Amino acid sequence: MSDFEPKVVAFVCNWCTYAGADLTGTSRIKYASNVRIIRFPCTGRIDFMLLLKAFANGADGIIVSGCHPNDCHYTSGNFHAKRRWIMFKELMDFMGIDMNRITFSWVSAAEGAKWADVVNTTVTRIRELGPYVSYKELVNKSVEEEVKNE
Amino acid sequence: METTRKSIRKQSLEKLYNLLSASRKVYAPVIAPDKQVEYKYNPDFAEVTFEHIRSTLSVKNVVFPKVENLFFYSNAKTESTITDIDLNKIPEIVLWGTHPCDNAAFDILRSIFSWDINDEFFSKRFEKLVVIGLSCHLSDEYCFCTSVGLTPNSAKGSDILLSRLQNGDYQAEILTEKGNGIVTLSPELFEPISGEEVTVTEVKQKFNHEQVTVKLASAFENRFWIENSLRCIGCGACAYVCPTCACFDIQDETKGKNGKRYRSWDSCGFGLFTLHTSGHNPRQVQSQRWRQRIMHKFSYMPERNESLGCVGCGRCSSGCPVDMNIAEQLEALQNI
Amino acid sequence: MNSLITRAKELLENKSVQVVIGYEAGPTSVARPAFITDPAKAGTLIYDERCVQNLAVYLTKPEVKHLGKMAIVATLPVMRSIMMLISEQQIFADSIVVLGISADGSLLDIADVKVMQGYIEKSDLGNPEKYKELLAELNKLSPEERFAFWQKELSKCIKCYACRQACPMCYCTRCTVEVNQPQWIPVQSNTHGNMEWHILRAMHLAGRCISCGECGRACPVGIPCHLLTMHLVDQVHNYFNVYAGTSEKMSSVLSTFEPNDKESFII
Amino acid sequence: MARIGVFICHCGENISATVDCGKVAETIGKLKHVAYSTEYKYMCSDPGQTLIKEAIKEHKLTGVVVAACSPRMHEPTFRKACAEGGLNPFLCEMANLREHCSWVHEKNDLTTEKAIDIVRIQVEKVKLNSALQPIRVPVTKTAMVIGGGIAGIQSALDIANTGHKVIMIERSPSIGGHMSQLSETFPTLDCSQCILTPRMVEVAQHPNITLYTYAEVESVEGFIGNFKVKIRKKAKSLDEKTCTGCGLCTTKCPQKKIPNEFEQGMGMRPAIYIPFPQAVPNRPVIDREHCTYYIKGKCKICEIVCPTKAIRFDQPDEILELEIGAIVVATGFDIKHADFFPEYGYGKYKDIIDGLQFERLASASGPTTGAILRPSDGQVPKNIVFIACAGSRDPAKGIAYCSKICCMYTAKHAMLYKHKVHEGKAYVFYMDIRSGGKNYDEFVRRAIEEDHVNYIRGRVSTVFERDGKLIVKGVDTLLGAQPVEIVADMVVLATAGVANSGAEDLAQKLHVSYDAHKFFAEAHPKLKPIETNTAGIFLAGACQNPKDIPDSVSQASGAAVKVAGLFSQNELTREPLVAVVNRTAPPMYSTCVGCFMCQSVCPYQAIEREDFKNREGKIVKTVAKINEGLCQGCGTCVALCRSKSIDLYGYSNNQVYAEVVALLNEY
Repeated sequence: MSDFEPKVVAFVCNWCTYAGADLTGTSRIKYASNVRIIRFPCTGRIDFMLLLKAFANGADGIIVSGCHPNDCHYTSGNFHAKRRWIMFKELMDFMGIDMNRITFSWVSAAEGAKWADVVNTTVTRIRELGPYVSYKELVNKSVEEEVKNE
Repeated sequence: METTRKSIRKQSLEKLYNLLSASRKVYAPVIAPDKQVEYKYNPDFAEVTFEHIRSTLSVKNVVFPKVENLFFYSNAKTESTITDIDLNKIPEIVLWGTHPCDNAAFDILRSIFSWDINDEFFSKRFEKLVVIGLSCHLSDEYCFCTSVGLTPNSAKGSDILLSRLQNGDYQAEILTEKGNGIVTLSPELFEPISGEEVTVTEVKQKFNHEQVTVKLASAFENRFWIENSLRCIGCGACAYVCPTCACFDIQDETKGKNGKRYRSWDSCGFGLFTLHTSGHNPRQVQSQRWRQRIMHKFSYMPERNESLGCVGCGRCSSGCPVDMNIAEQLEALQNI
Repeated sequence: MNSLITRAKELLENKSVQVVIGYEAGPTSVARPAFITDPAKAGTLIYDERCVQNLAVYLTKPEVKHLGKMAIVATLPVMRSIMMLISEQQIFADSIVVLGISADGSLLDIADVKVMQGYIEKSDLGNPEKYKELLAELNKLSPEERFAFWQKELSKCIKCYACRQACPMCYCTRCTVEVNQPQWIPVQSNTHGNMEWHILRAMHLAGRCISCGECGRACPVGIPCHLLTMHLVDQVHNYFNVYAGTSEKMSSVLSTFEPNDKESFII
Repeated sequence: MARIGVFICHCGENISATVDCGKVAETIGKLKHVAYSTEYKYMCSDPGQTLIKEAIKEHKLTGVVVAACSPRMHEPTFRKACAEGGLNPFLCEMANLREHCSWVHEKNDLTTEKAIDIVRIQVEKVKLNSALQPIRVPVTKTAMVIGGGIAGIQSALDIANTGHKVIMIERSPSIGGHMSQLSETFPTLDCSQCILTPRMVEVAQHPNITLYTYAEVESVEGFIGNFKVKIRKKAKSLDEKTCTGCGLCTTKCPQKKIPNEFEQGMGMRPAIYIPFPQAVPNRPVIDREHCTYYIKGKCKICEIVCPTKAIRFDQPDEILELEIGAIVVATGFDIKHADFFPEYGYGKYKDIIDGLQFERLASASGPTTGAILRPSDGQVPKNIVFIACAGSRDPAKGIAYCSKICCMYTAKHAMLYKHKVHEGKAYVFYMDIRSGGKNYDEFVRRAIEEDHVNYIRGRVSTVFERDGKLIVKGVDTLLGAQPVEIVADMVVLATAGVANSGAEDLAQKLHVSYDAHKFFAEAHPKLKPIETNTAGIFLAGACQNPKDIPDSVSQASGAAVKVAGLFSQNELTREPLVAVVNRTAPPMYSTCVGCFMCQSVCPYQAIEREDFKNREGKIVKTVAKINEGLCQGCGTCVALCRSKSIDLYGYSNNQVYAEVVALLNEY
């Protein structure tokens, strides 16, 4: 598995984590290049379905990150997001979907170093876990079902 | 071809099954751990049930899969390439132990899929299908084949029809060349008929479908539809379990530069089914959708396809979460 | 159920309501929802253990609403559904007469929403006993076993959406699955897409499910999809100490928050 | 068909040193719908921007992606450049190749691959961007200040002095607030009324200020720049224009035994009264609850004695409807009273009083004309105990917060006592002394060192009466929790500052949030301490949390600047990145089903109801509608909406979905 490069998608809010990742850049802190950031105005905007879509389209890991509680640019978007993730995580666990592949974090605009750390820890963990084979198999199995009669 | 009657012992049936299963895709009913009767490809003969009244889902998927890819495409910078499905790859399928109602449904589906243009996907699958039917020695309160012109041992749609004999062996009616082809695989398994009586269940006739069709011609505006569909919750279960419902939806699914066009089952019970882009919906409420379902099967199809759109299997009623009983309603319609 | 029939008849006769939503016997062994508009037909109403459908699903159905003011035979799950529907502004408390049915099958005197609230609060609001065991069994499995379990179950799904249609809380006139810009849920039925649908459904019912189990019962292919929403019922109670459908003013768990909501997985 | 232009910036060498920009431009150029793809050393330079503008025209671009630094840096620059090039600025997106890629990764193929992905997802996004126009909202340049205490007064005067109209409403008969009750103020010990009264008069006389006293907010609708406010002017039972304020009626009123609110119940007033001599407006009101005429139906002595015949017994409440552009909430605070401290015997023993009552005792205009006398017998107390943190910082009492002003006023009270009763002994029980503020700590030191106030660090457990004396039992924690017992003549409780009565009700009318203690909540605890989460509504003074006078006045001026800033334009221009609830043809009108759960998640009350009626005028459907003036574009409602009926411009469902799918699939 040495040539395995995990695909990690990061869903981040504009005001804290995106800015924090900017700070990582201006501070020239190096981190794993496996992550791709998708910008949202607020963690409250992040639809849980997008996380599923990321796995469905081949992501091996996911990062969701926004403002610390009480620091939301919109006052409460992250609080709503927090409840959403609590429910989502419990449901995913119940269905046997691997929550070790999703990192939820709060990274503020001042935490450039934390962002690098969150990415590196996640990428390292996903490297250890390997590609998300069982989910990919689930998606492929669905394709097989379609062609079963061909 | 002229029908021939043979007798086949229980043990010979197993031999025949194993012979077929070794060389072909055989689709046969089994009883799942949750007691649902489902069809599986090539299960062990020991698993195959001869004692079921009806499977949860019909077997129409062998000719009309719940999802069928129509073609694949790939988008380059300026042009797209389309890859067709190779219909010759469609395998021969032997349907095993399906009841006369389900077998009669294939002809109805054929009349739909070849009504104006010939649907090549359906036709190819139908061409590759061999049906070894099984007459019903069991039935329940939902069965009404006798009301739609069939019987528990109708041979319609079967290539070979098995019927249980009183001694536990089976009578085999060889009805078509396809059926004959099966017999020739191992003719010694088929013995001359012994004179034993076949065991066939009795299904009470609940309505006269011809009279229903006549009544429906003038029943479009009747209060009946509203009054009798209030409890319908508008799920698609009846259409999806139905052996003759043939509506489908066509979708494109693109991921990156690649994609495919497929069709999948649809149901006239859904509100979205007739929703126009403008926002207008000609079948705005559930009573109109329920009326459509019955009208289509018992009025429009007799007129257009010269056949009923129903085989009396009773799945739509037994599977309905709110007990919409189609036979009961047709009986009532006959008397309005 | 003479008291129920008498009450229904009375309500229809004095024109307090135009329709009584209840249960009646059909030609087979199962009971079915009934809509009584004629006092003379009130006698067909029944209530026994066969009466399982959550009738609250009809309170938002246009054709039923069209009949006029409604009375509804309401067991605990139905009453809780009514509370949810009021709190989500789908029905008005004063447009419905509740013919409450107690756990032992007798007719309750539910004069208004306050009384109903009182009755609900006194009742056991957790998941029904018969499902608790199944939930516990699933929770005991390893994640891989659970993944396999749900894959097997959800491969059966035919996307008939009976689970959705049977649920009184799935009253949207347009469901997410009917959105194609973007196509959130694939139209076709395949195991993966089916799983996405059931996750979506469970998430949309998080904090709103009142544990009636109708989704699972309605499923024609026998998927125990009610366990998904019921698992979240347990979780909502664990984390936020609430049960849905206990007050007409309640807002759901996912549309509210407390600053000190506890979790342990966000770093 | 979309025609996207992609401009890869080298940022000198900041990007090109680690990312193979040429390869990125080439790869992106091969994508479907990309009409033009190029690279350049500095995209933000003039020639760089010109390159974009010209390419827009030359290649008829329908969207632009500038792959350079963070959008948080240069998005406005490039959007402006696109606008100048003839493309709607909202059809421009940035791909962050510098902060998120070149600066954080080593030079290698993976880094270039990542750069390609970053650009790719923006290409997919921009294809789905909509051409948007800025939202313009007209502004009504009249402010409303709710509350006539020092914060409201300061705010009103500051706004009025910028030339804008101000409506001030005050629920009591006079403005002045708690400050008018104070004797002297810390840390300078200047007379409170002496500095306040001129401001009160200025409010009354200011040509830009309309003052409504004895009035309350009835309802507030609308949004920033466009509030529609109804206020209830309670009947004063008198014609203010005819009344000269001579006060004859107040002296003749037979009902004289009503506890005087201004004196904190330490004096009495008649039923027709002017709250205090310096009241503004200086006109009486009839307290209908206690007036003999309103109770028994006869009396009318005031009407008989009034020289100008100004009394109007049948005057109704009046509802005024006002168009308001901005609101300053300055409704102040209250203090905990009586029954909250059974252990201290307040309410049971007359000589235990609260801080505000002490202010009245110490005030030259108070019931004792400034002499410190025991309420029970009018004697000068020889020993006086002040208990700080009475209720505050006491989670067991439900008040975990520090009331902030008590340390200072307790020091002041002790000092005032010592100044008036030189031989007396003053004790202060305290938890910590919190005297942060200019000249504050010096003030407390003065009380201890110069005026010899005896500070004891510890809490009082109980106060009870023995032989006509108050026994105060506590501990001295600086002496190892040694029990202390002081025989006092009088005890003053520095009771906790709490939200004013009716604060919750008002917050709900204004749609602003409030905290667990019913204090109004600021929009951001650090960066938006004056704003509320409802645009156009600002906070001043102790309605947010207990504050002293300088803090209240500073915040009041800050609020005034916010209002003046808003009023400096005729129209508000806002970025159109707001949510929108879809509309469809009848009979559906919208796919929204009207559950209004979005209303509950919206931090800005931006979600309104829209009714659709049929031809008979009957409401057939009610759905959500976004008020573009209020929406800030967080999108929390979008993710919550089950029927996907809400979307967000700039981050639409289609866009974010396309980004995810494009990112992870073959291109």
